Amino acid sequence: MPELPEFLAAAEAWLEAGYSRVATEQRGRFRWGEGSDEVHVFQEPDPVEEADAVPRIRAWRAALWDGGYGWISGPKEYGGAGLSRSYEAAFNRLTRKFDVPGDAALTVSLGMIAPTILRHADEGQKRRYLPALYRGDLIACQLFSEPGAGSDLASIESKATPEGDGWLITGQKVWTSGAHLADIGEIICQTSPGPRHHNLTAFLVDMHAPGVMVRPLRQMTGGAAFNEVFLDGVRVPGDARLDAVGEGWRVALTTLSHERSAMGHSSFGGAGILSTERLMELVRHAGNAHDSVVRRDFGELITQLRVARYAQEVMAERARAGQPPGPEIALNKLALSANMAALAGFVAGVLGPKVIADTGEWGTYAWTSVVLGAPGYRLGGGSDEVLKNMIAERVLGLPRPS
Amino acid sequence: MPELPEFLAAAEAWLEAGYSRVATEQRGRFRWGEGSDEVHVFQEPDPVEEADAVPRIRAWRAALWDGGYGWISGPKEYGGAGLSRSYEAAFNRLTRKFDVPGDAALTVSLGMIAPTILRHADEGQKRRYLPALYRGDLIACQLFSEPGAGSDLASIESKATPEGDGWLITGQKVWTSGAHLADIGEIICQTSPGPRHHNLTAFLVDMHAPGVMVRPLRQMTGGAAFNEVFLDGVRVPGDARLDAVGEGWRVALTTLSHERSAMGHSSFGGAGILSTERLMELVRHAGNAHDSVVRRDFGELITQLRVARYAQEVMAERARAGQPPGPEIALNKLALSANMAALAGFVAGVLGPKVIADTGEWGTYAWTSVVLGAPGYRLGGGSDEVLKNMIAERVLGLPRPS
Amino acid sequence: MSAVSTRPNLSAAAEHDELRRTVRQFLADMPPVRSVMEATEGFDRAAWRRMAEQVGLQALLVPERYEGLGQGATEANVVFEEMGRALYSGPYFASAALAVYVLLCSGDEAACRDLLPGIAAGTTIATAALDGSSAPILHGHVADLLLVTDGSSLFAVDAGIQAQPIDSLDLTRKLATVKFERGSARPVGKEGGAPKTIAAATDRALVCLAAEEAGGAARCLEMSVAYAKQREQFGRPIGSFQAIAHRCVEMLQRVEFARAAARYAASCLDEETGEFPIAARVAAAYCGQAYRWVAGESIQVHGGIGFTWEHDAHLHYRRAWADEALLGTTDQHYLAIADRLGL
Amino acid sequence: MSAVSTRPNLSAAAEHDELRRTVRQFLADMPPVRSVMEATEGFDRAAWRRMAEQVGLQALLVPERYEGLGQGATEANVVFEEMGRALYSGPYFASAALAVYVLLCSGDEAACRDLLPGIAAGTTIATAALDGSSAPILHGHVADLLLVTDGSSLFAVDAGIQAQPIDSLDLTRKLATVKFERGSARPVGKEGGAPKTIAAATDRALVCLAAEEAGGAARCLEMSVAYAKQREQFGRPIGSFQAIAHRCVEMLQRVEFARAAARYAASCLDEETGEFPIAARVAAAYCGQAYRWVAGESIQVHGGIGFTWEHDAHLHYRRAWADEALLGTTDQHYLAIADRLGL
Repeated sequence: MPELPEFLAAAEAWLEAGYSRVATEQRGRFRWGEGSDEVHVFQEPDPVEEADAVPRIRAWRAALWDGGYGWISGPKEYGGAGLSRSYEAAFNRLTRKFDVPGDAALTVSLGMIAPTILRHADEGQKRRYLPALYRGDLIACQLFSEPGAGSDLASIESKATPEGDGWLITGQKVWTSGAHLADIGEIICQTSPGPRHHNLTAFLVDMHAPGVMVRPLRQMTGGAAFNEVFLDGVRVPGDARLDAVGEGWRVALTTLSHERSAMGHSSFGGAGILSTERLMELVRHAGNAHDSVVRRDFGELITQLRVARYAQEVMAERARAGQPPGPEIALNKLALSANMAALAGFVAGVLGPKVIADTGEWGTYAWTSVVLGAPGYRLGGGSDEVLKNMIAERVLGLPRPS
Repeated sequence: MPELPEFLAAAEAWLEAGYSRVATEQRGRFRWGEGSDEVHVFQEPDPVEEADAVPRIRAWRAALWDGGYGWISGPKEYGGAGLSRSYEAAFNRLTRKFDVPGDAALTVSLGMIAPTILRHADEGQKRRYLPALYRGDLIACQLFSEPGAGSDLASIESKATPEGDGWLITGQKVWTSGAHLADIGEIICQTSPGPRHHNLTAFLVDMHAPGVMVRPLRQMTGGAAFNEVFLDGVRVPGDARLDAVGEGWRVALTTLSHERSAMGHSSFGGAGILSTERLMELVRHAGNAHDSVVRRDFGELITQLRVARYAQEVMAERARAGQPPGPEIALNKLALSANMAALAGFVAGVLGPKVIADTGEWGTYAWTSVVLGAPGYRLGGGSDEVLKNMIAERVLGLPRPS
Repeated sequence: MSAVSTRPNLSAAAEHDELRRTVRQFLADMPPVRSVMEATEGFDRAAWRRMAEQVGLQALLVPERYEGLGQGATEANVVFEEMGRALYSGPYFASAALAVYVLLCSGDEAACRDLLPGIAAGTTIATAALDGSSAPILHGHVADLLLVTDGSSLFAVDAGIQAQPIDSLDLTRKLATVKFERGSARPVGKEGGAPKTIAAATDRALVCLAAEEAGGAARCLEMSVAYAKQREQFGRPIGSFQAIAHRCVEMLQRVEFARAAARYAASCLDEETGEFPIAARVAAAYCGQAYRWVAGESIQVHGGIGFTWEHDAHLHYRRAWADEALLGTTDQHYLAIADRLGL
Repeated sequence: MSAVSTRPNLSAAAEHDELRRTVRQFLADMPPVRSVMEATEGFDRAAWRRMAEQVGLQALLVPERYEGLGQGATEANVVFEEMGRALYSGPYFASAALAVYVLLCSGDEAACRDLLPGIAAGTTIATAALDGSSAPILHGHVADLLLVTDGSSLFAVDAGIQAQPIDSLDLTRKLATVKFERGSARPVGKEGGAPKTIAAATDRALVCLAAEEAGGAARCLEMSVAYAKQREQFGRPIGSFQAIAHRCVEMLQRVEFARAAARYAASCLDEETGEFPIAARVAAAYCGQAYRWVAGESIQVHGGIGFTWEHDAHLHYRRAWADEALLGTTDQHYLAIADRLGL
């Protein structure tokens, strides 16, 4: 195993060879009035931009993989580099100095589905899917929610029935991110009329198979960050089944816990819409930096954002010390939805009339996306209520709330 | 029926004859630094003062009754004057101009137990108890809560067993206001092992009977506004039973709905601790009347207090127009506990160090009673949770929450 | 009742049931708001004319001597609750309340005589821009008459208005950037009288807005409770879970108190009680907050479906958040209450 | 680590388990707080001596060159969490944290050499009054050494102190009015140096207070969860009702985040990261609010029994509310954060 400094030196050289450096002063630094004033709350990519971006992302993943950086913390038998997570984190920090495509579009693929496969798939599936996912050859999505089964996975009605060596899947899924880009989908289906939680099975379905139809789902923000997916008698082979028949609920829990962790990660105030500098510039340009009510509210908001970050760093450190987070990780998700709501209230108060109509003034009306997106944060990745039930039972040991 | 002006003229003459007028400028008006700075949150009377006050209150009630003003809105057959509630309200407003004892110590007697008797008692009981209660000859208390049955009346364990013509009562009650002054108590007991809510019966028990022991219960404020009551084989006659055997739950609901209404009545900001003038003087004397954060918070607090008052007046008007309030009256109680908590936060913020130690400065440390009393408001008169269950089911028609 | 009394008479409620039924029915018969909100004008002209001709709502607050119905704030309270429930997207608030109150409060008899009859008849659509800035104006793109201020005096502009509707948060109440010829402006009220007129008119219009918000919140509660009874999760209606049931109760609390606050402030206005300046801002602050909170929680009760474009929940949510900046923010109301009480 | 880094090393947690166990056990063996809180001094002198002799806790933050243990804020974090859990009523925070930090931050080598060894040995009980007013002083009635300011310079007073304990909200941390002879005051640090010293010492002491609050909140949560599992209402444990269960989760959230905030700020202090001035006030504001909220909700979860004098819930509630005014209010912390970030 290389020492970290050597590893980083080699990585920097590799990046240097293929990508241009981002000028230091541009990096991360927010400048009022410069560039786009878009406020990204959900990934609602422009279809044209997206068509352009996906090949670039795939090429970047392929280069990473071929260079040995595609899955730094992954086991060697599946093409990983077999190094610790701290190497991976250090590499990721390093990449921010270079003009490379981000992995945001692969959050589901790499942050949720790949870890699920690593935990639940058989040897053959691991060898087949893990390198392909990390290399960007395959992009995956998650097919869980249904119109009749939001938080309650046990009421899933999509059915998989055995047919020949494989299965026939019919059903409707909803709130799927990136289904229109995905090559495979992790789907949970009913496979027996049996008792709740034991009647479900997970599959990896080919999203290009006949019978799969993907439709954008327009949410209240006006954009379409999600899809509806209709499956009409879709044939899947026997080796598409993930883990045993009847184990679908456990498989889904693995994916969901990674989802919460991925969502919780955005709960701190370091970058993007939660950047302290960006919020201060907003207050200054809105002309109320000297209003003590606004200053007090700003201090309160920053307190909430920072504490969420501190808590996450303390948890991450505990994980590095060998105490991986349990279900309490969902507290981060709860903090995120509360913080998004607090942010919405703060920016609306600061901007006043400027947030209700688009006068063309830079960096003002753009914040409506926070106001409109905040409710989605309380619903996505496990609603607040479902997470609280889970934490009450699994962290506090209270009787299952009902 | 006399016209209201005539009625009031006669009443004023009657009051004039027996009581001295309060100088107009003294009435209701709060003056910083004058008199006691006590902040009354619960009735925690000084035992010595109380011993003095009770006979005065009884004498006042007797004079009222004998003068024909003891129960203005009551039915004539039980000694009432048979006039409408608006006459009663007008008379009560009139009494504020005179130096007469208040009825605060009789809130339970007249506000809760008397209306319960009027609704559930038989003819004999009504004739026996109603005049006595309104004349102040009897003072009543309410014996519902038990250590093992707070919000859940159906788990009451005090037992009444038939013995001869009467009953034998054994059990322990708690959170009783004024039990040490009371002559009779409305008690709910288990009278059968039968199904929940149908196994309870109400009685009027003589508080001076052998086997009744009353002990003060010290609450977190340091005072003792409540009692514990121990009943050890207390014999009550057959005619002490209120309504039918097994109807105790319904009887209790009547009393509780009057309790909420009585508590809700204090939720608005007209007098006493919620007086706008008193709060403004507090802010001014604490030296932060020019702090815009405090001014904003003051405006928010006043908004909550006023809206509670407006809502109550609108409800009262609807009641006068023939739409008596249903279970939604409990919304007032919820507002009251929220407003007490908001008040605690506000005064603590305004006073800062002055609320945490008694430096002897007038009107500062006295406010700790609000800080310490606020939690009691959420618990007494039906906890927030129990009231919300009740409103969800009975006002919104939702399935019984569980 | 005298001006020093602080307790208004609230007894008129029952006789307004008929008015409420009429307005609710009229609004129910209109084209659904979704079918008109994406059109340029954002409302249905034909329905606006029917509203004037069949029900006369535009004339409600206009005194009889200016060819109106001479009704009070109490009646307006009922109408605005219904407008809020229905998310009515036409210029009713701007023309029939805000502009009417500005003209009435200006005390300019001639201007009232010339301008109010057209507003009452619904043939003139009026609006007002009271902050003296070039900020977007409510329904400016359909306004025949603009009441504006230079910060000192008021002016009426009824010709040469160039307006452009712009993207706004509230999809059911459009805003527009407006330019007009200074030359065509007619002074309204006394020179230098704008601040006083605007303060008085704003308080009055806020009471209408508060009622509208209370009505909108009531509608959100209704939708939520109905959904909570019908939607099943984990094998039972979600409304049987305390988390949902208690939230619905908290929504009810705000709805009932918001309705009472707006109703009370309206009575204070009609009876000229001393409580009015406080009651107006209390209602504005409370109803605004209540609507915003209830609309947000309503999305949460509805779950994923509440977050979709197709569901009406977001139309209320948008309206509620946009209202915050229409005639002063909640914090400004709080500060005004402290000022007015003499703190 | 350099002063510009904002990310402290948080890895030391595991090795503190032993320290935590020791302190917890020591505090568990003390006389219960109820038995000492009504005495005039409000704490147990013998236990205070044992704390110094057996565990050396008073020496924790005192550098070794002043006969202390030279431990950092990270170790103090563990100790204060435990103090908070146990509602320790002695002058530990005042003497071993606040006064120690004031002396250290003053940079007055001679004063440190003269005064710190006694504090470290537990033979001197010190306290500090940093707002320059005549407000009551923490544990003033048992103080051998008083650090005071005239707003410009700092002084140490160790003779002629006349103190009178007074009624206070927090029954487990006494306050006293104090008078002393000006003549006996010894200047500490540079003339005019008080504001800087006080600001630095306050930030440091706030981190200890935050940990104490996090520990108190954790204890309230523990009691609440235990009660919610055991107490039955309506035929089942109350913890199975969502209203109670979800409230406990919200308490957990605050407890976990409060502990993390105090822990993080302590690491920033030990490693002198640039984040410290922010992290200190973030921890102070968050932990104070969290403790107040959790202590209040804990009473509610306990129902009637939680409102009695006999139950410990109110001792935490009193401590939490009293803390609010000890070294700046939450609003002051919020405003300081805005200032320090350069808004």
